[in-house]
Amino acid sequence: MQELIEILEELHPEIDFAECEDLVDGKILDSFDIVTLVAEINEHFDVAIPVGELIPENFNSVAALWALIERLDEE
Amino acid sequence: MKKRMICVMVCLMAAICLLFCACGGGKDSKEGSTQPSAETSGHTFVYKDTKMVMKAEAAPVLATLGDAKSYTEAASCAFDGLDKTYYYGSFYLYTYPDGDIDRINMVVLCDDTVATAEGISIGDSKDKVESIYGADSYNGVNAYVLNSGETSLTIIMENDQVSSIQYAAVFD
Amino acid sequence: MKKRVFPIIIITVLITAALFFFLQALLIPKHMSETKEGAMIREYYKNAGGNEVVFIGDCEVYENFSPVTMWEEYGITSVIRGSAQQMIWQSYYLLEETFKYETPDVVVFNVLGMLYDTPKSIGDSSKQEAYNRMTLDDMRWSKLKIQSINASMTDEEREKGGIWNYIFPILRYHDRWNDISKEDFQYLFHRDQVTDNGYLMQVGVNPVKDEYPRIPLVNYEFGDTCYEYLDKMRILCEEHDCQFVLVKAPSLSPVWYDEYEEQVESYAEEHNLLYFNFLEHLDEIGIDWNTDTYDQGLHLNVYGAEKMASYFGQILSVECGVEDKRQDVALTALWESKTETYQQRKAKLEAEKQEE
Amino acid sequence: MAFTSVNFLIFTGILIALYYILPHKIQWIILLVGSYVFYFFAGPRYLAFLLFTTITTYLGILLMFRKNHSAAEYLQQHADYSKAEKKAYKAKVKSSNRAILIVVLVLNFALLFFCKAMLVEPIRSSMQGNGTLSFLTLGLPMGLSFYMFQSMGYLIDVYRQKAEALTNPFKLALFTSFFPQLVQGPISQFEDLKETLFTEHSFDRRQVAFGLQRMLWGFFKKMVIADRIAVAVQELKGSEYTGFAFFILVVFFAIQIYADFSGGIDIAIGVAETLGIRLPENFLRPYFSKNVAEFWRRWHVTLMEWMKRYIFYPITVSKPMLNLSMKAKKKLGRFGMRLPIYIGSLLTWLATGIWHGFNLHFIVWGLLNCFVIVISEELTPLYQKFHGRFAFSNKRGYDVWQIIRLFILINLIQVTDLFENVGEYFRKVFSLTYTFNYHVLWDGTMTKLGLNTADYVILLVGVVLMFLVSVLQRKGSVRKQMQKIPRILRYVILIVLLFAVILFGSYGIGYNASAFIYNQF
Repeated sequence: MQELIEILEELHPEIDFAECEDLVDGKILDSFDIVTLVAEINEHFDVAIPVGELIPENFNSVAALWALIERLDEE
Repeated sequence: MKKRMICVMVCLMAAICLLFCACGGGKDSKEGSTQPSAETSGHTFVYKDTKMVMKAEAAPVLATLGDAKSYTEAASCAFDGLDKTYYYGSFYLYTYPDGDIDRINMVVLCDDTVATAEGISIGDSKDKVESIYGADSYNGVNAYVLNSGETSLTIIMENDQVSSIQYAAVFD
Repeated sequence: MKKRVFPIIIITVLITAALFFFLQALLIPKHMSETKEGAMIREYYKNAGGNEVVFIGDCEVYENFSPVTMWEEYGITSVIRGSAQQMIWQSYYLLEETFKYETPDVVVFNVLGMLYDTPKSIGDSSKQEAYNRMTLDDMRWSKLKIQSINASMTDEEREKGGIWNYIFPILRYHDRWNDISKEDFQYLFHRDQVTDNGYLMQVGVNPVKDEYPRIPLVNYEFGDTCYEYLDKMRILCEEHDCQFVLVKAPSLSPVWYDEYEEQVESYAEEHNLLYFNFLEHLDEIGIDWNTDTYDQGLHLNVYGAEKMASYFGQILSVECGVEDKRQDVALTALWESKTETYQQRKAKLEAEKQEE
Repeated sequence: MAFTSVNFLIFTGILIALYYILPHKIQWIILLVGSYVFYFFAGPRYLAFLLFTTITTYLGILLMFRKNHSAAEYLQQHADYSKAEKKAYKAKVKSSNRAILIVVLVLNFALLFFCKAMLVEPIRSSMQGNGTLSFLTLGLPMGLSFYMFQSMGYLIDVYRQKAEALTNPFKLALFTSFFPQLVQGPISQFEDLKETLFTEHSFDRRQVAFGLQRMLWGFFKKMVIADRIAVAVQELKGSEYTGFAFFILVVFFAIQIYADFSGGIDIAIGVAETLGIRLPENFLRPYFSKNVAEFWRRWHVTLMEWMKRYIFYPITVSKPMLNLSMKAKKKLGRFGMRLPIYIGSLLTWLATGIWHGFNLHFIVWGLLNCFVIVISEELTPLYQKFHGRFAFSNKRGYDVWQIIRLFILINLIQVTDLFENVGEYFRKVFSLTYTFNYHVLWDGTMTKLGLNTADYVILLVGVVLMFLVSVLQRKGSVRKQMQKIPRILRYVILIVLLFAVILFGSYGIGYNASAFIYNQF
């Protein structure tokens, strides 16, 4: 999870990701960021996030995103 | 801060718009003030180098044609402006009012001293008309009707001879 | 608290409606100082009832026959239901409406209407729309008005709002907010009388100068629609036990071709109708084109219209048997006041002309 | 039946009455019938297109639903399967679903493609040559691209198992045809719309009032502002207007398209609201954006969202792209890693351009947008440095500058819409740099555009009003804010707005435009 936060902080150094819960709805992450994230996650965790999972609920907080990664890793 | 921004924007827009208004004192422009040209108006009657293009402003044409042999005018019920008819011996020129100016509405040839640009005049034979304008334009009863651009050219036949040639503006 | 809301809403709706109709009344053109032709249809309802003769048609009736003169000379009570560029279907619906208000002995129809077969016949669609409004706006609401509107609308009218423009004239005239004048306030809820029983008086003189050209036409035949409505008018008159008379007013333009004349004559013959072409009787009537027209022979002025009334009144009383009503006390009183108004109007217009 | 017609108002009135009077259980059926009646008035022959999309979508969804259902049962029966076996089975199901999806998508987009292509002259005339295609060559069926996008989005969501599958064909028919959004959107997502579309609604006076108010505001924007300024825009398109006159065109066009499009959307959302149905917002005060990317998150939101979900994401996170990203990163660093994003953006903008029409100028429009977004994205680090160094750039005044800059930039791009001749467009843009004819403002040119002084005054008031409403919107719903002012005052405002639309709206048979008698005296 720490690794994930580091990836995020590289994108937006000014945000406190551990606290924030509206990353998408609050317009912090735009679509470019999300695609970059998917690529980074693919590289770091070897998890391919399917396009159907690119919905705000999965990206609004670090916890949600981490849960998604773990779930996909399970499958 | 917010208020100031709003003020700035409002003032800016007000200034722009006021500029528009301040100079907007003139009268409305008339639509359709563009002059139709001979190229786009189809068949055109030419008399001694004067082109009579349908819907074109009549004043310059009338000036070059000089005094008419006779003149009549007709008002339509309730409307201002007059439909005018000028007779020049070998043809009639009709105008219609469009705001403050008159425009050419119709030209009717009356004798064989004048001819269409393609060379048809009153008294010519059916064969000659068809050789120039084709048989397709025959309306099946008594006339050849050619529509092109703003003009319709009507050649009325009587006993297989041309009895009348009329150029008229086309309105939709 | 909750209970109070609904009365407020209802009051608001009422105020809005009142405002709507007030603005509508304000924006409708009044036709009082200009284009008086637009006020004529409304005026009929004041003159309705008790007329022996009803004229139907366009400017060739409302400019060429003076009902007051016919009363003065023959005791004939008549009214003109004319309007500018009245299309033949409009004439028909006006006639049908007229029979709701009175039972005339004779209906006179001017046959110029036979030339215009569709709303497109007069060419300029915006002009046609303006004419439609002048004929239709002030007709009272009935099935007939709706039918007349449906028959009359131009393509543009149908596209842009259709009949709603007539039901709520504000939809048509809303753009006039910038042209509102004193007249619009002055005549919010009433109108002045602009005609004398449908006759629109003109006192100007503008003599005929040259002959109107008779250029050959491709087609002289009246359209099917025109025949259809002419038939309907004829049958309607039959049903109401009323004589249907055709006339051609003495107007030099639009040119009346022999081919037109033949068609009307054969129609009249076929249906046993009286038909008078006054163009053929100019000398008998006494029309002098130097003094009796205000627009070079298109329409007669009041002097011509009086001659015309005097000539036609004779025909109506002799050939059509229209009664002299001058024995009727009530009618006499009514028509005497009409005559007075007429004479005053004539004097006033003549005085105005003198000043010019 | 256009939104701005008496017929539409009457239609809506009757529908609302029936909707609340008849049993609430059948409300959605009333909407379905109403929607088809509405579409029937647009042209009966176009119903075939709507039915085609509805039926193909329905079949696709039904087949996928059945497949998933039987797959779930199968897996339950074979609970002893190993993880790998389950995975293989699921993949099999998925690929068969994918086949269904592709068939339906291809069928529908082929139709859309064909219809759009038919609007382009050379293609149309060459196809019409044999004279058999007259049925399809009568112009684009009303709202085709909107309802098709909405249905296809839903279909894809079902495939992705992110939306519930509707098995009732009539409910699906309502979803694809719901009349307020049929003409020009907004494009709804099924999961949002189903919350209110199929549920029962009892009459709520305030909700209906809110809906009507929103409609009124939409009518005002569309009829008083957009339709009025349209005359001048049409005139200013002419080739003789260059330089500053072109700049005026850009500003006027900006006003026109915003007032027109967002006004239409206000009407659509308002009508839905009177029925208790919530449609998504399509415009979020777009002209207050500070950069192009932000603008496109606030303008025609639902279309851009659709493009993102169903075109941009699938391209950028596809396996080949992720691989490309990894490889390129090694060679080109940060830029390389972002390569898929740029490819995705380019394709998405091309698709958006083509969606608007098969014309070069729409493609240019898409490319310009893409170009500006990518450039500013690449320059972001530079901007951040700039803001760090210069404190003034973080002040309010600088925000205003950014907003004005964006307004001009974006509308320079938007105005391509008016010029089918792309060369003409660029000629005019470049004339801005060398033709300084500011005198058009006072030499009488402005009054020759078909607008008179009174029109300009109305436009001024209208635009200021639009601006103020947008400012108020930052604090939430304007209508809710209006609830706080005294009732009487509120009613007066609404009545004034109503009569402003009736009197000052540009509708009907033009009193000015026609040669009606009163003008001639």
